[in-house]
Amino acid sequence: MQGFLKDSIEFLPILLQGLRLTLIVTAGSLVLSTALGLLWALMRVSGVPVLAGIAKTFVNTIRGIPIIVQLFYIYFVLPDLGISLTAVQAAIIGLGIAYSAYQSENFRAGIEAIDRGQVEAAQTIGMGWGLTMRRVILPQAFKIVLPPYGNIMIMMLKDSSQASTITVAELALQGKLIASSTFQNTTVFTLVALLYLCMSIPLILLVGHLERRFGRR
Amino acid sequence: MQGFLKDSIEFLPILLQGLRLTLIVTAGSLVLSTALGLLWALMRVSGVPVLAGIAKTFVNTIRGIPIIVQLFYIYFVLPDLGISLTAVQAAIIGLGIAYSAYQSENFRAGIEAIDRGQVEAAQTIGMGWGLTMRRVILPQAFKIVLPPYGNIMIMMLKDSSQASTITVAELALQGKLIASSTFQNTTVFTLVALLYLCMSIPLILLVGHLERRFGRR
Amino acid sequence: MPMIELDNVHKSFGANRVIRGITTHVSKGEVVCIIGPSGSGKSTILRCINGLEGYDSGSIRFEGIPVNRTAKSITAVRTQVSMVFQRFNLFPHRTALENVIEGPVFVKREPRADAQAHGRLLLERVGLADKVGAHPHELSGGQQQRVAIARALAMRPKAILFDEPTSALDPELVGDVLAVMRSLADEGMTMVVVTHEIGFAREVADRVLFLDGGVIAEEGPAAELLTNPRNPRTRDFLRRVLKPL
Amino acid sequence: MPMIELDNVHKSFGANRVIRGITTHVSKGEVVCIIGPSGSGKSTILRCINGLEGYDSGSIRFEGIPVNRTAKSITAVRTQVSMVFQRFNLFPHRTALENVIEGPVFVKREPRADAQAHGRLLLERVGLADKVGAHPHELSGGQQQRVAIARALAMRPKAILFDEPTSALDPELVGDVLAVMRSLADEGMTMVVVTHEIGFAREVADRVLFLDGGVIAEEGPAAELLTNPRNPRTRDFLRRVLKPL
Amino acid sequence: AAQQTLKVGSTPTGIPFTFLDTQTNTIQGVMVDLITEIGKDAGFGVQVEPMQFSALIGSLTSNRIDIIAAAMYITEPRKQQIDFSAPVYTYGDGLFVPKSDVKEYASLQDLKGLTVGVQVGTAYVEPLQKSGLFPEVKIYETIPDIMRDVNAGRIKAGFADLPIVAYNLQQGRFPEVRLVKGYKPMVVGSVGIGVRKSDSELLRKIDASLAKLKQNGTVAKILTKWGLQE
Ligand SMILES: Nc1ncnc2c1ncn2[C@@H]1O[C@H](COP(=O)(O)OP(=O)(O)OP(=O)(O)O)[C@@H](O)[C@H]1O
Ligand SMILES: Nc1ncnc2c1ncn2[C@@H]1O[C@H](COP(=O)(O)OP(=O)(O)OP(=O)(O)O)[C@@H](O)[C@H]1O
Ligand SMILES: [Mg+2]
Ligand SMILES: [Mg+2]
Repeated sequence: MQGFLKDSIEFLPILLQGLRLTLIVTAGSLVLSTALGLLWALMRVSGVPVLAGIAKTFVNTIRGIPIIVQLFYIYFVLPDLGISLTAVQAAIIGLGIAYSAYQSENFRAGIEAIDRGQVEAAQTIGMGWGLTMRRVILPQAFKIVLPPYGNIMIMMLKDSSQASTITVAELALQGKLIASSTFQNTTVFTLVALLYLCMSIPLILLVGHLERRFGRR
Repeated sequence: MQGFLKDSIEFLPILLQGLRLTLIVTAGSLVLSTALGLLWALMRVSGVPVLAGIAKTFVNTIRGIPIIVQLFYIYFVLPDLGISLTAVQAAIIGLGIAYSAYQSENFRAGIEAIDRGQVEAAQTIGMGWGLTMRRVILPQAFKIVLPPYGNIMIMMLKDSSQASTITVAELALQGKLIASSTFQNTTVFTLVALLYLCMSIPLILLVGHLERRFGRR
Repeated sequence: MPMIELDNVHKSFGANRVIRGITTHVSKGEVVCIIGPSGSGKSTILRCINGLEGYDSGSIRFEGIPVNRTAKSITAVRTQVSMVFQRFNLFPHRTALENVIEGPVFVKREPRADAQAHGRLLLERVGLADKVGAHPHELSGGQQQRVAIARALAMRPKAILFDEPTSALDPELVGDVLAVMRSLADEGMTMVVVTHEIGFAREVADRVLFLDGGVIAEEGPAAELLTNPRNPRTRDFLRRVLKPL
Repeated sequence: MPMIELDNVHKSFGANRVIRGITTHVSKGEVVCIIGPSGSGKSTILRCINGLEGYDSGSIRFEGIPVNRTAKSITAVRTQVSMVFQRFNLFPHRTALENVIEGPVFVKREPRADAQAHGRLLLERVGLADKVGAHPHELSGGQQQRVAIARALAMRPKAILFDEPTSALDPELVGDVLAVMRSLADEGMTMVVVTHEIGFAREVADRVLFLDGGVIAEEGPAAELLTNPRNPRTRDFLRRVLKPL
Repeated sequence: AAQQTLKVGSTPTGIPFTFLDTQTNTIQGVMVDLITEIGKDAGFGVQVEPMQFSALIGSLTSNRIDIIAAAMYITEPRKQQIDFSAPVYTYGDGLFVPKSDVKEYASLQDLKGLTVGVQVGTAYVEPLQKSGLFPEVKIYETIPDIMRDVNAGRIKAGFADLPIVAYNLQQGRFPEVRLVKGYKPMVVGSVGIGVRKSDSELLRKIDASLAKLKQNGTVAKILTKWGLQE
């Protein structure tokens, strides 16, 4: 225990460096996946078969490939095509695209959960598709979508650790670096687990709050 | 392209070996996570505050810790306490426990989606809690729970790749081995991605089918 | 001894005092209709009687047994006092017959064959002999409600509580359900019926309670209360319901 | 020229032929009630008129413009023909006033202040001057339906379609909504009303259509059709609805 | 003119080659000292970036780093992707077993039938798998993981870079594990400094400096500092 504390004090500053990048990658890919996910979801419910088909194919392909493989492509294979991104950029884009599939399914479920009568009421006052979405459907879907959105955030936070495979020195990679240098695997992994838990807990509480607030009716 | 094909023919048999373990780990942890998830969910809706509290704390803790860290604990730290598991056992238990949190949330949502009137109808014909669950709630929740269950299966399939970190020689590890000895990273990762996609596609189709079948009313 | 006794029952939801002292009793074979405006506590008092809700003070007894939803005895009460809901609440994953035999087979542990024979008889009696194998979504609202009544009867109850059994029905389907209820009344079933069908209350009920704000504002023989209400609130309510325009 | 013209309209859902040739017309200022059993196509025909559903053959015209739900002209039709639904369909995330001004501000692009002034007037007119800032879940069913009527009126429509506007209401709340509808009729609004309130139809409607199996089985002046139906099916239907027991 | 700074990719495979000094939070070790000295001599500054071993070559060929300075063997397949400097240091695999196992293994044959472990990405994986002597060759991410499992008895023996194992056991970590002294390595290789194939100018400079540093004893000094002999 003594040793654990001593080691922790030594390791924590290094891990905290990684934590900064973990947060950056998570936040960045959260924004990107939300925007893209919304786009796919709107394409899916647009009623235009071509758009719906494209979105569906994209989402399904993305869902079937492990994130680690997607990151690898974006970071190591895209430069062959002349697109060279920094590791953090690639991580944000890779995780963002990967998670846009989950976001899209979440948004679509939220949109489809809104009573048909709402669309009809909007139509009878002359609203078109865009106006109906913007003024009637999305504001209501928002509340339905929020609790699962919180869960996606927790998952992203943890999956940002996969960015370590493309050299982003985030929490997990820093942990591995320390572990292989000091051989103190147990201490390091315990610290890493605790740090992830500390970041998750506010999110979990937030989700719980959102569920109580919006989930039930 | 020629080279890609030649390499593929060389690499595929090795990768297919890994695929066997990927399927074993996925199937095993699917069974375990389903059983545990159902247990947590039933504890959550039992109406007994102590049980609900235990289940909630457990689920939230599990959700906050990356799978990779949980696997590390179960495989490398538990032996210190005298519990030594094989790598495949540890992978199944680790993934099973980690995913039981998601399963539990899914089951709980399904149970809570059933109209209160169903519980009341069951009560008025004298059914107790257990009988109501078994005969009335769970059979109906089943249909609601199926489509997200399919999604969890897809996620587990992909996350089984994390078992590579505790020496399970599944698809992703075989891929790493070939890549680090031949340096044909692009070829190897493309093959790995395709294999995961091939395993996912039947699942994705199944989910689509289930959604059409049960999702709407 | 009356079959159902309520003595000064009170019940609040949070700060909302929904039942504020209700005392009445229902004798064996009696048909009591409860009328009153929305939110007056009609459903709540019915739900208290078979323990779907707890109550805060006072007492409710069924054949002398106190109704206490947390006691073991509640199962005995519930198997003897059935309930029919406004929204039917049939089990959607089971056929009409399966809905009907669910209680006898799994709660009362009757042999399945006996329960089925009895169930068929009951479905026939509510006019649905040809719908034995239909699932609820294949039935009209009126048919669903008649299955629900058969399900209640299958428990061989001593009393049945009805909570607005025809309010969710298309107007032209109301008659079939009311006809079944009338025939039950004619055969001497003890019934407590929350309803807005004033015509039914007038013809079938022995006694009518007018609930308002959680208390019995007026109570009396059906013919008398519905034709010559003494309480001005009863009068106003009846006027609104009978002549909406 | 009649305001709304239907000429031999047909409509199927898959193999289910729901509307099988309906021809009728509604003149300016006329109040037409549609009655008929469940599933006879009453809602469907109403929904075809303002393009919520397409139809398979025949023609529907509003002031001479063909109603075609895929054409651009549908917006013009919809802003002139409002609809009131059985389940109100208010926007739950907006207050009563916001519900009312949503169309004028965002579709007709009226200045917000004007729309608000008009909206307040309309809410006052349906008896809800004090509920301007209330959200739908804070209102009773009857109040919600009156907001829905105000929302329809805010579009300054030339006609309003009502689909069973009182069927989802508690019986004692029906009167308020019917009173508002009657006042609209008195002021000369063109209205098509699907309803089971035979009393309302008798007093307010100029003409009644009895729909059965997707065709107009009988049609005539309200007093005549409702008192002395010639078609036996009309007679049977009216008997069931008026005397359920 | 401002001195040019080159990005050096390294991976903390372990003390003494390259590792993260948790006290100073910097990458240290033989390869770091060496590339720094070479830079001083050849006239460029170095900025060391840590990454996983498997990401090194990809990062070099995609221009994200300019030099690999890690415990990376010069091998044929690698030489098809990148160029290496002259060998810096030569070593092979070490064999370690539980302290309770006092047998003196000399070659793979002596281990026949045992379950063994090896680190992913190392050159030792293939010969072990190909030998056909072992019922299972378990693949680990890190050396300490292998040592843990030797300790726990899940595997009977582990293979890893000899200098790293030696250094760590010498430091008193994993007291229940011992290095088998008499074991003869199955693979012996040399580590070198890696550069892009298109960067022959840089390679020339590095080789020239490396030769000079070997000559004047700097290389030997660095090796001794980290407990290695030439
Ligand atoms: N579970 C509950 N939680 C909180 N308040 C409730 C609950 N159930 C009923 N209430 C409130 O209790 C009051 C009486 O409700 P109740 O359902 O008994 O009225 P009712 O007479 O049956 O009305 P209705 O004719 O609309 O069915 C209402 O104000 C209602 O909002
Ligand atoms: N969207 C739809 N898809 C398939 N069938 C439909 C759809 N809408 C209505 N129908 C069918 O069309 C028929 C007529 O329906 P409609 O709603 O017009 O009847 P209605 O006269 O309004 O009945 P109610 O009094 O029950 O409202 C019914 O058989 C119904 O099942
Ligand atoms: Mg009620
Ligand atoms: Mg209808």
